[in-house]
Amino acid sequence: MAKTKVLERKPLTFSEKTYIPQVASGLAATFVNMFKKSVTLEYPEVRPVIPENYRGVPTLVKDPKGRVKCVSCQLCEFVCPPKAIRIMPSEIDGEESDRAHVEKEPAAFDINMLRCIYCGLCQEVCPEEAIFLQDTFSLSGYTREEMVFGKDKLLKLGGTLPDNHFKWDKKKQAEENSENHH
Amino acid sequence: MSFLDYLIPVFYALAMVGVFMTLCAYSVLAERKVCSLIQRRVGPNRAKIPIVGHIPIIGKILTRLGLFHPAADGLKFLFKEEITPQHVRIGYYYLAPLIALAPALTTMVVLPFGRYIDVSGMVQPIALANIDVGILFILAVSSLGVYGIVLAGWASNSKYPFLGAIRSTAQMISYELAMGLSILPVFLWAASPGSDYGLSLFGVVQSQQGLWLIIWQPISALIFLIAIFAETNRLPFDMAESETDLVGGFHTEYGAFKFGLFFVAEYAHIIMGSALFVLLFLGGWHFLPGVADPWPDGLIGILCSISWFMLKIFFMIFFFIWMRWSMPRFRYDQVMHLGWKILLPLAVANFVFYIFLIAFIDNLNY
Amino acid sequence: MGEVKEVSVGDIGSRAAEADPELKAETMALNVGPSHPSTHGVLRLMMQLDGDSIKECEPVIGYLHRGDEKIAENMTYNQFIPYTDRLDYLAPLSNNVAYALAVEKLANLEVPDRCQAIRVICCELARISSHLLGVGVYGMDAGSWTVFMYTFTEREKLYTLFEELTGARFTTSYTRIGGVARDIPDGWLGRVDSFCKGVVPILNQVDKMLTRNRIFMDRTVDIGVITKEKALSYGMTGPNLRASGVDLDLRKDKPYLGYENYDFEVPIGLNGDCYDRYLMRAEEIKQSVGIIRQVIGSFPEGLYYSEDAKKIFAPPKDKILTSMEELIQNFMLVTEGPQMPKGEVYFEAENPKGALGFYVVSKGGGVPYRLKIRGPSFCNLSILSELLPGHFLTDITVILGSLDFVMGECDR
Amino acid sequence: MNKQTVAYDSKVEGEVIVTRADAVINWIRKNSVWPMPMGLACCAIELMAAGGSRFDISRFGMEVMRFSPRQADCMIVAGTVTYKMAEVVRRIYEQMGDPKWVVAMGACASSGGMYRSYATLQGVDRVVPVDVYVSGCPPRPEALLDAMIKLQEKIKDENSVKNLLTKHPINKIRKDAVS
Amino acid sequence: MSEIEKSELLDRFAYLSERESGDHLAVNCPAEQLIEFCTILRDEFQFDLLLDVTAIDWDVATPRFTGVYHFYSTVKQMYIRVASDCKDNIKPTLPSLVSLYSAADWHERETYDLMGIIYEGHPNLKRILMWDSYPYHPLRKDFPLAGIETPLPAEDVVEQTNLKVSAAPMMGGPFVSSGDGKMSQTEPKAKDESWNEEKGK
Repeated sequence: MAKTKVLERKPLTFSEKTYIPQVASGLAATFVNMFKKSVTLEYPEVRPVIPENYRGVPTLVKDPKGRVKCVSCQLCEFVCPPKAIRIMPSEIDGEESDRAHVEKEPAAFDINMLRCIYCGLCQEVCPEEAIFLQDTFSLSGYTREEMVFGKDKLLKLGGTLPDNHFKWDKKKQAEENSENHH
Repeated sequence: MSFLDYLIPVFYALAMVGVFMTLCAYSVLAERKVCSLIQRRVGPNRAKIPIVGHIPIIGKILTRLGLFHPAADGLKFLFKEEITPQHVRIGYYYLAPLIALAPALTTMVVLPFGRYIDVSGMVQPIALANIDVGILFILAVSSLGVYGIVLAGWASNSKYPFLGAIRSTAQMISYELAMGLSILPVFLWAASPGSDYGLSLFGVVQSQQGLWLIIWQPISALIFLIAIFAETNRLPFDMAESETDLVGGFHTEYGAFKFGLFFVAEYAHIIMGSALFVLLFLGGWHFLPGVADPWPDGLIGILCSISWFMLKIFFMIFFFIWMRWSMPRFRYDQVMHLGWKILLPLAVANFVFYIFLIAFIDNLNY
Repeated sequence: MGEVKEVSVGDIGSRAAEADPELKAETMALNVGPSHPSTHGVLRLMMQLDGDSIKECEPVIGYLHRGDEKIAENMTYNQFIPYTDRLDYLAPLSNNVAYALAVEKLANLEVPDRCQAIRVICCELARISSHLLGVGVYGMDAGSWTVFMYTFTEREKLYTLFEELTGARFTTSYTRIGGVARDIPDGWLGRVDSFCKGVVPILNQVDKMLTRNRIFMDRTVDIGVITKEKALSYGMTGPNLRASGVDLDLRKDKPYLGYENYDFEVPIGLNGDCYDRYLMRAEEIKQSVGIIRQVIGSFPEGLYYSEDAKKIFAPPKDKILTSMEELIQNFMLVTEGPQMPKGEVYFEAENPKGALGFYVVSKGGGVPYRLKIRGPSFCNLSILSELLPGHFLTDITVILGSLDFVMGECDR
Repeated sequence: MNKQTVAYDSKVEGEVIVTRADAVINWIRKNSVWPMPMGLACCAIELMAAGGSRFDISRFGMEVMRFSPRQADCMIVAGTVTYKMAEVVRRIYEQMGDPKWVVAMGACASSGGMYRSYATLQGVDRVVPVDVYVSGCPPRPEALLDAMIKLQEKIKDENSVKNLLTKHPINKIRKDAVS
Repeated sequence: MSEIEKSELLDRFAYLSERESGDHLAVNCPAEQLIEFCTILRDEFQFDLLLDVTAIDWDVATPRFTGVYHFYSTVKQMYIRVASDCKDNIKPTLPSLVSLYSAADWHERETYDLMGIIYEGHPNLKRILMWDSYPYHPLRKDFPLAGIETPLPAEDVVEQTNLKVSAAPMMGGPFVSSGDGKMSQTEPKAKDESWNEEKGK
């Protein structure tokens, strides 16, 4: 059996029945608070402290060499619960030596910010660390259209993040090391 | 000359209405500011008038204090669409806010704001009309205010306002009794047999030179205070409005300027109530209990007495606000219970007690 | 209503009819909601009033029916996690946990101790957060805005904690099937601890303003009394049931997440009135604080996800980035969902509002065939049509406030 | 000839006065936006948070939440609008007096958000004209504050004087294909 | 404990059959005996809490609809799941438990609303979540998640806004998940170009 604790209540004493003691203590409780420092964050001037790994606006990032990291595998598009992401894959044209093994990049990459719920699943599933939820938390607009962010805007918002893995470079290196690989 | 005789009181009255309305607007601001203080917030502080607001330091302080917000709020009502719902009874619908506001402004006529010493050395009140039956006038007129609320509720032809109106009617009627009875001992005390003062408010104030009546008649003061809270529909007695169950109570169907009038009327009643309480129990413009008035003669003395009186009113307004943000709300039938079964007998008992006491004291003196 | 009714004092219409048969007793239909300050969301009450007292009441719900269950049938198990946030949106974390536990039960998966400990903290913080709002909003319903402001300020601190842990203030989406989204940040436990220290004084402040205040007590004592039998019959759970005197607490009765290891008491009310339900929430906050302290005191080391669940929990990110095998695993997990066996389970967790149940029917694969969500608020609200009649109109605010429901999980 | 027009041009002068009056009225309106909280779902809690002590929407003079639509200026639609609720939202909107504005707070209200389902209206802008859309699910209170500032900016540029006499120009509700 | 209960139940009631279950004690009970069985469950076996009433639509299978009940005993602290198949696939019916448990009221209304199962003997069987004139039962498998175009009841609002229930846009990405089978095999179902406002114009 569960260990229980019965909520007891005492009947009101006579003085409490006159309302006065509790009115006084209520007044006292509020009065004390009048002299405490306000807890308000004066927002537009004072910015809130956003913790690390905050799930803000999803953005596309470039690697330190300025390459778009997204390879349009469309995993994020698939996992996105509100289906806010839309990607048009396209083949990479030309022989870019630094992009070995990368066959695709997004021709268009739109995120409908009014659909987006900032759940972070896209970032979680991305195998290229190309999509990141930044600490921007406030987006608003006058029309729906302006709230659909295209690839350029997303890249601009995202900027460059330090790449810890250098996946492509490693792969390229591995390929150079052994021709059998692949 | 005679023309001027007419003009001065008119000018005086207009000035008072102006001051009074501004006071109402700023007590709304005070409400918002005190509430934010209590809740550890900042309160309105963003409205900035172009020129005044940009004066280096003063402008900033004024803005931070939110002094321009009441202006915006008040004027906004003017530029808002006057919606008239189709189902209302139009004549009464428009009449109601006026009726709600008018009594509060009218009672102001007999309020003494301070005192001056006239040429013959007599102390005279500063009031538009110093009538002998001031308190009767106030009781009579201010109870008309309830008609505004009733009319509003009825004319809206909608259920929430209707319920709100019914509640506030019953509540006001019940508390008026206790209120009337509670101040009888005050006048018994203030108007000694054969005095000229009668029911004049000025007389009550003058009688408190030595001792404030709140000390001498605490029960009366308490009953009167509670009754004022009820009469002004303030929390914990805001049955008429009770925002969480009746949405807006009697003024649910009112928007724009008409609502603005109700809004002002509520605060006008508070100011009136505060003024009355100060006059009756807190010694009016008298300095402190047991201390002779330190006001100098002449104009400065007049101003001092007025300011001191206003200061007390401000404190009372603050108290009203402070109560509102500290208390939960009564239930309607409990309000009735409190009014009829507790306050009324208590007021009667209190009255009887003071009758004997005062008779006893009077006998001692003779 | 042809039947003869006993005439009570509040029965103004019938009294009038009795006095003068010509005088017809009329009731007034009043519609409260769906957008009304006292209904906490989009509940609508259609009432017949006799004077100020309620004769009949018919709650109308469904204004927030968003089709969660249908959506669940079209989503992988992990994709549905954000939707569970929005069931009881006052305690998203514990919804996440309840859902994850239900699916893990289907998969017969045990999560490591550390993960369990994290989840317990989540659940209890969510309970505190929900009850803080419950108490605060209750104060607001009774007319005291300030209480609400004080408790909400306290909630803001909780939000900051949630934000550090999950990356979002509010819609946390924190658990995953087989673990949690990320490990706790450095120093977070310490901050939770200091929050726990600060929350009780706030309750004391609320105490001063409400608990023994006669105005408040008059409004709540013996109002909205739910008897034990009635509460059971209507399938009520959680604090509302316990306030009626039934000691049903799934954390004790059907321990999950290792609740059996923690020492806490289940508060029980005696009267089942609004006041009891208020006291209940205040007391539960204190108990939750105690639980959190115990978890922090014995916080286990280890992994925050179950490593062996290869087809359920995503591999670590750096492995996805570098190793082909994990990359494929990740792809499979995302596109096909965590692979579940065939079967059906029903799991209930003791959520702040009551027992949140998930009935998962799986035909195998990564998508539930049918997911039924048992929202505790749904059951708690169904009593309204029986509870409200006989009370005054003003009482609906306190009664609704004391039931502390959330339309999100009521309508789903 | 030219000099005369420079000296007095009723049209120009009139415009100046009108714009000044516009500025005054807009200032008034901008600083007294009383919201009608249309709290429907999760966003309502963040709306409360915005009204709470930490974010304190009262700094903008917006804490006067009027539950009666007749007294409100700006409807903040916070939460998922279902089809069942849509008509209620519209009715409440109609009860508001001009000028009135609508802020669609959060993904659900703006576009249907994550609820692409049979019961959910895909964006409240199909029922009421929306002035400002706020992204987020739910948006942080800061985002709501930003949106309210944006709304204030929008109010600042309105032709208020012209609209005083005629009806307030109501933005069209959206009728195109769903998105 | 639950083992004993299970054998006791199965032995005592011939009409019961054991139901496959991942967790609690679960039995199948024919619709005819449901009330009888539940009465005994409540009175003798002390299952005093009706937690949940729901139904499953098995789509093409027969019987198509299965009503599922979850009971809990606050005395014994155990669950039981009772499932009951509906005979008719077109007009599925089940007996109502409202007379036993008041909780069944709303639950059955909800199941009726979303699944279309008619509970015989329910005092007030009408829609609870959707509006009264809504023609479909959304949780059935043949009902699309996006919904089907339907008029709305409020005439005045419809007149002003031209609002009607229209199918929600589902084709956000290239994949659309579906109920059964692996999702990767069902993609890509369709590609809708109009989902994006910019592209839609």
